[in-house]
Amino acid sequence: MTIIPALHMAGISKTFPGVRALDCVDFDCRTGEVHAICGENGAGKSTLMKILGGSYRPDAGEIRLNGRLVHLTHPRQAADAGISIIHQELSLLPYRTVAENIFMGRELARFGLLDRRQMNKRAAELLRRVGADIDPEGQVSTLSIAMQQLVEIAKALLLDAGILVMDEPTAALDERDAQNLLSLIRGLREEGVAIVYISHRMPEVMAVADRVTVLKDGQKIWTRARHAAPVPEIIRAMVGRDLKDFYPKRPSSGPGKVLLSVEGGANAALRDISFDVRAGEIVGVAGLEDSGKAHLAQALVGDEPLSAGVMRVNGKPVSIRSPRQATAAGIGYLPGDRKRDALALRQSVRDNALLTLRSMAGFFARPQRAALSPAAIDSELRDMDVRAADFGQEIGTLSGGNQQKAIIVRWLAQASDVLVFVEPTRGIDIAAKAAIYQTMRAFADAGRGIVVVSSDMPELIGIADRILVMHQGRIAGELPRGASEEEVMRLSLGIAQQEPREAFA
Amino acid sequence: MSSNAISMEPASFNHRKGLPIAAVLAILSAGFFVVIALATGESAQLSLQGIVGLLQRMVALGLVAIGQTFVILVGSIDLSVAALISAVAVLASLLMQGDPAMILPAIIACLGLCLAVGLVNGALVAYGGINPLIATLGTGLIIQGVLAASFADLQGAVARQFQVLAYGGMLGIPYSVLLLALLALAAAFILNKTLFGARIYAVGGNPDGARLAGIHTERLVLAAHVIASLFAGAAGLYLAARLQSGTPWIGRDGIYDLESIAVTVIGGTILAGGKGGVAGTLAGVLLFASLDASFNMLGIDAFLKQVLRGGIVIAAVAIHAVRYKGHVA
Amino acid sequence: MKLKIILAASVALACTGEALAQNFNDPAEFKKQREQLSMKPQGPEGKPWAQHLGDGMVDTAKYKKDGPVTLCFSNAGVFNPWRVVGLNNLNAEAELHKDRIKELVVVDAEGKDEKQISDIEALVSGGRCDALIVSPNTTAALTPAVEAACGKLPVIVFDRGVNTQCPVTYIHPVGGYGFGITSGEFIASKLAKGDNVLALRIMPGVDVLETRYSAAKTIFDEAGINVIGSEFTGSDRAKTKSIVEDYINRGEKIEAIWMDAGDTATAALEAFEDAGLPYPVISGEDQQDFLRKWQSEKLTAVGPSYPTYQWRTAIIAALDVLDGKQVPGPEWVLPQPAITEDVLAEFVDERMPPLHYSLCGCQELPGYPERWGGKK
Amino acid sequence: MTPIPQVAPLRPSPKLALNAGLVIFVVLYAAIAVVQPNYLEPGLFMNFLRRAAPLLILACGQLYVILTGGFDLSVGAVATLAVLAASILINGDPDATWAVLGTLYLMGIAVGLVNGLVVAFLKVPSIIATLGTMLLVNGLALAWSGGAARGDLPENFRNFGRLVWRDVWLIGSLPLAVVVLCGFVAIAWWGLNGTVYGKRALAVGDNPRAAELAGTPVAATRIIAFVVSSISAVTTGILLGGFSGVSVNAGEGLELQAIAACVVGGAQLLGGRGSIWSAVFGALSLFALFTLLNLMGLPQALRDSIQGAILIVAVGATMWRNRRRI
Repeated sequence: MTIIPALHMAGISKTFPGVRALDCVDFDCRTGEVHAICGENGAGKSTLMKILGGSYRPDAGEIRLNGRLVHLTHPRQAADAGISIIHQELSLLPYRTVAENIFMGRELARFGLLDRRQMNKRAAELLRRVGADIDPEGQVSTLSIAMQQLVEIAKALLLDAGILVMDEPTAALDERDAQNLLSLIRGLREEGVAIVYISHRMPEVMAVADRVTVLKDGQKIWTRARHAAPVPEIIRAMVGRDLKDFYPKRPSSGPGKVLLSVEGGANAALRDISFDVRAGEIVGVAGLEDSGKAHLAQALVGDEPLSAGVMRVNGKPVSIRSPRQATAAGIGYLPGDRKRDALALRQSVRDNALLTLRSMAGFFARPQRAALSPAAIDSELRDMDVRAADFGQEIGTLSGGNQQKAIIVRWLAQASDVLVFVEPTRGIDIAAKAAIYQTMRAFADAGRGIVVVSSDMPELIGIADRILVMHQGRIAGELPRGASEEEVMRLSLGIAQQEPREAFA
Repeated sequence: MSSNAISMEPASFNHRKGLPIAAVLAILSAGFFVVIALATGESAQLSLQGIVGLLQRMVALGLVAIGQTFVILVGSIDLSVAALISAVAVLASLLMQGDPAMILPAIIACLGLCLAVGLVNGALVAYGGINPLIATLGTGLIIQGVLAASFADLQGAVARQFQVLAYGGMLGIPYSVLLLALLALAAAFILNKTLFGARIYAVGGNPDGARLAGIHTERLVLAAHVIASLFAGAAGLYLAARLQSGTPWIGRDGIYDLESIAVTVIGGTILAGGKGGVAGTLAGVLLFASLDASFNMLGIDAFLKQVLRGGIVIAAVAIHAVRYKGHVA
Repeated sequence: MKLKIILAASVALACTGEALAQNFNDPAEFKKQREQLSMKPQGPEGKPWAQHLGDGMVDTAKYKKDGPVTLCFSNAGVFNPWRVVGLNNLNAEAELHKDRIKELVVVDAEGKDEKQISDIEALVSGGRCDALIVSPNTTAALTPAVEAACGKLPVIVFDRGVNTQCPVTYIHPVGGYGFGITSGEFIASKLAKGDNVLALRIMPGVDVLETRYSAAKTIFDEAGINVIGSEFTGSDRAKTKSIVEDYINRGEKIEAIWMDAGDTATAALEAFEDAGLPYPVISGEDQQDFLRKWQSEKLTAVGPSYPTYQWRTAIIAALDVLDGKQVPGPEWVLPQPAITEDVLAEFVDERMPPLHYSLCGCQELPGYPERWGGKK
Repeated sequence: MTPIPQVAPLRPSPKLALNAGLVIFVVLYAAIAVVQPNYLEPGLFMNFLRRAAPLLILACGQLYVILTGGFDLSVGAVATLAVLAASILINGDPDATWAVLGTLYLMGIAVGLVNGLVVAFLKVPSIIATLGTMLLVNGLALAWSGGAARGDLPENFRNFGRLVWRDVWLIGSLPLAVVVLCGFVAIAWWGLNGTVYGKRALAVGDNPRAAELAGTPVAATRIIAFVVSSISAVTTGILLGGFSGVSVNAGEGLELQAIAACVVGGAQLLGGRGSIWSAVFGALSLFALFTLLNLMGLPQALRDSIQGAILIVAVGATMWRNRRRI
């Protein structure tokens, strides 16, 4: 090979106590190339990137940048070497301005004095470049998660790096923002940036990657040009087998009685919400990031209660002012940000699965008895195929898919009638995704209902029996099963909406 | 003491028009003092001399609290300041023994001690990964114990010339008040205008994020602890000048550890770090000083005073904490 | 390893500290106070708070002020029962002179030197006060503030002193050596050579307490009595009892307990009760609970005092100064009686709370006994 | 997002943590026995337990708050309040004792409720909120008593700290305080392990937001923790008053000792990890340390220093052990 790649990682190995996270992995990325890395969680993608970012040191192997051998021991060194990383976890400062965040660690200064004017100016340029209409002097905590993600991307662009690593950059983005980002990536490629792109979303990988590398269990399976790597092949390499029936079959029978209904629901973020969920139904909720779809989920579970309107569960009007009341009414919640909103990371798998049962039990309920007993929950965890060496181990040590399954067990044990899922498979690998879809279907088939809020359009179309599309805090329309992505998108963008916009000014 | 979660407070709270906490608190505190002075007929307290007296009450706590603000901003905390104040005051009087020639060496030795304590605290917290409450409680106990064991009955006094710091002044304003103002301005300048300040906020606001952004977070935590210790040292030196000699208990008797944390939090700096500043802290100190002075004018007895102060601490923090949507523990 | 270093450093520091220790063993002062104890006081019979030892008087004509006056009092704090009783004495004494005193302003420094300095500055600059009474928290620390105040108005200092001659007078009982002499000599008289005494002290570093111990220690050494330990109780009953229990558990034989303050004396005695041992010879103070125990258990005991009636004297002195009368000075030394078995019954008053100081001289004052927490 | 570490770090299991606390205690007690062999007699061991009882009980209460992620700095003041209030209310009348005990617990519950409500609803961080109530309660206690002990405690109240049954089979003697201690620890254990409360508290301390969304009554869980802590403080006050009688500084400094005890025993500050045995063995270890230093006759002040060093070393060792396993 005559071309010296911008990035060349050779023979990288990393062992954690008991686990070989990376086993002699080779990886390279050329200038002007987008190189996608695919792999299940635990395959070693993040470890590889953390090594590249200077957060971990490899046990063996070497990293060359443009042929030059480097040793990266702190994120600072990686940045100085021209490596910029967009991390999948937000790393912003909530109480600081957008500009201060973009320049975090690389502040413009003369003799140690900040040059705020210049920083604001450059920040505005970068934000324009990622297609975000954000005031650089605004506080980050006022931004939505999607906007924060865009700030994160702008931050990475600041470095003008030769190598840009993007780890699930579209996880929090809706379709429109994700498309913007993909075109930005293409632009950067034209400018000669070497881009490492990590994603679970196959359509994106197909849309933007020049080459694809698949990792599995810490080893590289193969690297191929995109045209030589069709999606089924990639999935087979990642999972180690074919995945047929990715989305479960829908039942032939129609939906049953109404389990949950909302009439004229409204609060600060929502207007005029009316819909119902029937037994046996999976109702999808789509919309852009700022459409209020996440707020709808929070309203249903009492996290941000409705201030107007009527909610009925099994025909009975209920007042839901808190998640506890929602739980008591039979509504369960599986939040999108598991680490922040669902998991007690230092508690055991068992304790996490038992949390709701224990929370709803009488205070003097004996924790060793009946449904509250470890034996009972263990069998449910096994039924759900939660993989852990021991259910007494901390849940923080499990993969995302297994964590999500444990939380599903939490609500199954509580025997909730309606489950509200938000981004049910965000950050979850493909095999676990299929299992979670199966569980959702089985739950609905058992005569209960599901509301699923998701930004992943193929997922919604694949799993939902009908899709509510939200726009500006209202339900802009409802689509039956089998709707196309275009139809969803049109409603999301408000194109099909009849009401005048001023009504919700 | 920090969380990566970014709170999604409704925008209205953040873009609140109106005065920042610091200004509101300062105006309320000063207003309270004025009203009480007028109501009790002590209008002399509103003369230059009276107001200078009020400001002088702020000096010791103000100095400690500015340092405390730095550590709290990086998401740490320092419980050792009270013991360190005592140590510095004792060391200063021990070294000077009334000899003006020893002023400079004594100051240098004291600040050296503070530097060492700050480094130890910072190293335990930043590199040792020990919970800052425990680490600094521990170092505080160690210092206090060594002091009490060594200097039970201390003799020695600072030099007369050194006491100018506490008793001298120009244009009717004591040097100590000027010193506080100067150091407060310097601290505010550092936090708001410099690279270092921006990074303090970065480390406190999101330690993981700051590290990934290439910031050497440990060094900043260390630096913040050193700054806190140096400010505690300044307070100790001031007290030595004010009291002529240090006793091993002045820091503890003054409850400078808990009070400096209380005023910092009252001033709007959050314990998790990453938000707040020196102006709020000084406003908190002003609140305490004007309460002290006002309670004196009102002749409230010592025990009732304590009750009121407890209630006011809770209320003052609750006023701006109650809007917070997340959980606190 | 780290611990070792810290220990070593601490021990080293402790040793240097020892060398630097202030000398609380002043033979001249010891001798002076021993004489004062047996001196006949001058002044009205039966009113020790108005009496004085020695002859020095100061002229105060220049401070004379007619009409109702405002007295200001900067108090170090009320952080112990002695000061609580004292403050009640002071307030009650002021009430006796309602016609002369327009207002009594009391400012409490909560045991903080810094606050007391600011308090004094505020009182002086406030311009309301006709005379200033100061009970300093720390001698050296308060000196500059008192000096500054002297220039503006008459100042009276009591209890702990200041390092300046500027106050009109400094009121205090005989002193710490006297306390130690009374208690030390009593114990020495009851014990044989080689017997053990355990010294229980409040805290180190306070001059008025250190001198008590040094005087007693001098006497014990002379009498060949063995001081098996000197422990600090922090005025904490639980700690006191635990310390004594520890000594008993170690199998130490304790013939006597010497205390530099009596507020935890009954706790020390309880340790003997709980262990089923006979009571030791004990020196306490003039607190009611100790006196009652002494009476009911027929202890071999003595109650030296540091009388709280000096708080009364402060008001009396201030008014005398504003009247332009001569007052004892520059030091107004009050008699310092001790309670002995002969007079014990006079001082026991079942109505009073356990930590009431019997030598308060307050029995005739308005509001007795309720003002001092007693039952009617 | 994949927030999960890709590799399973092995944490020490709770059983191991239990053993660590126990081991420290056994080692320290063995050292005591070397210095002073008669501490091996059952009588002196019972006496040791009796004297450790107030701190142990306080640590058990503090543990509840620590598990939920907070601190309770007000306990020392509450203990002082209990002692002073008891002496004023009972005022030497033995018939009043039981009624007054009830009143004391009501006062304690009131303080706990205030702490809990302020933290849970006013969102004041507990370190500040309980600092406030510490000042407040201390001030109230002093104002009520006038700053000095008032009234007397009758024999039947003093028994809680002083009564010892002699000639008890096997253990020689049995102080009433040790019976109270065992009872309190048993109840505290039951609260955490015999009801669902313990797991709720751990979840709230670990991630209050997740607990809330899973239906946990977060505010109630926190409030109960503060109430338990205050109840433990009242119990401590009763034992202290019983042991040595009335004083205005009965509870001084106990709050930090109780927190330190929990930490030495392996409970994690800011919540989510710990068991009742952390409090029990932590407090026993700390008290054994105090006793040992006493027996060795070190200058009293240096004992503070050593306590500080031990705190740092204990927490540092835990950190180091956890980190090594990752």
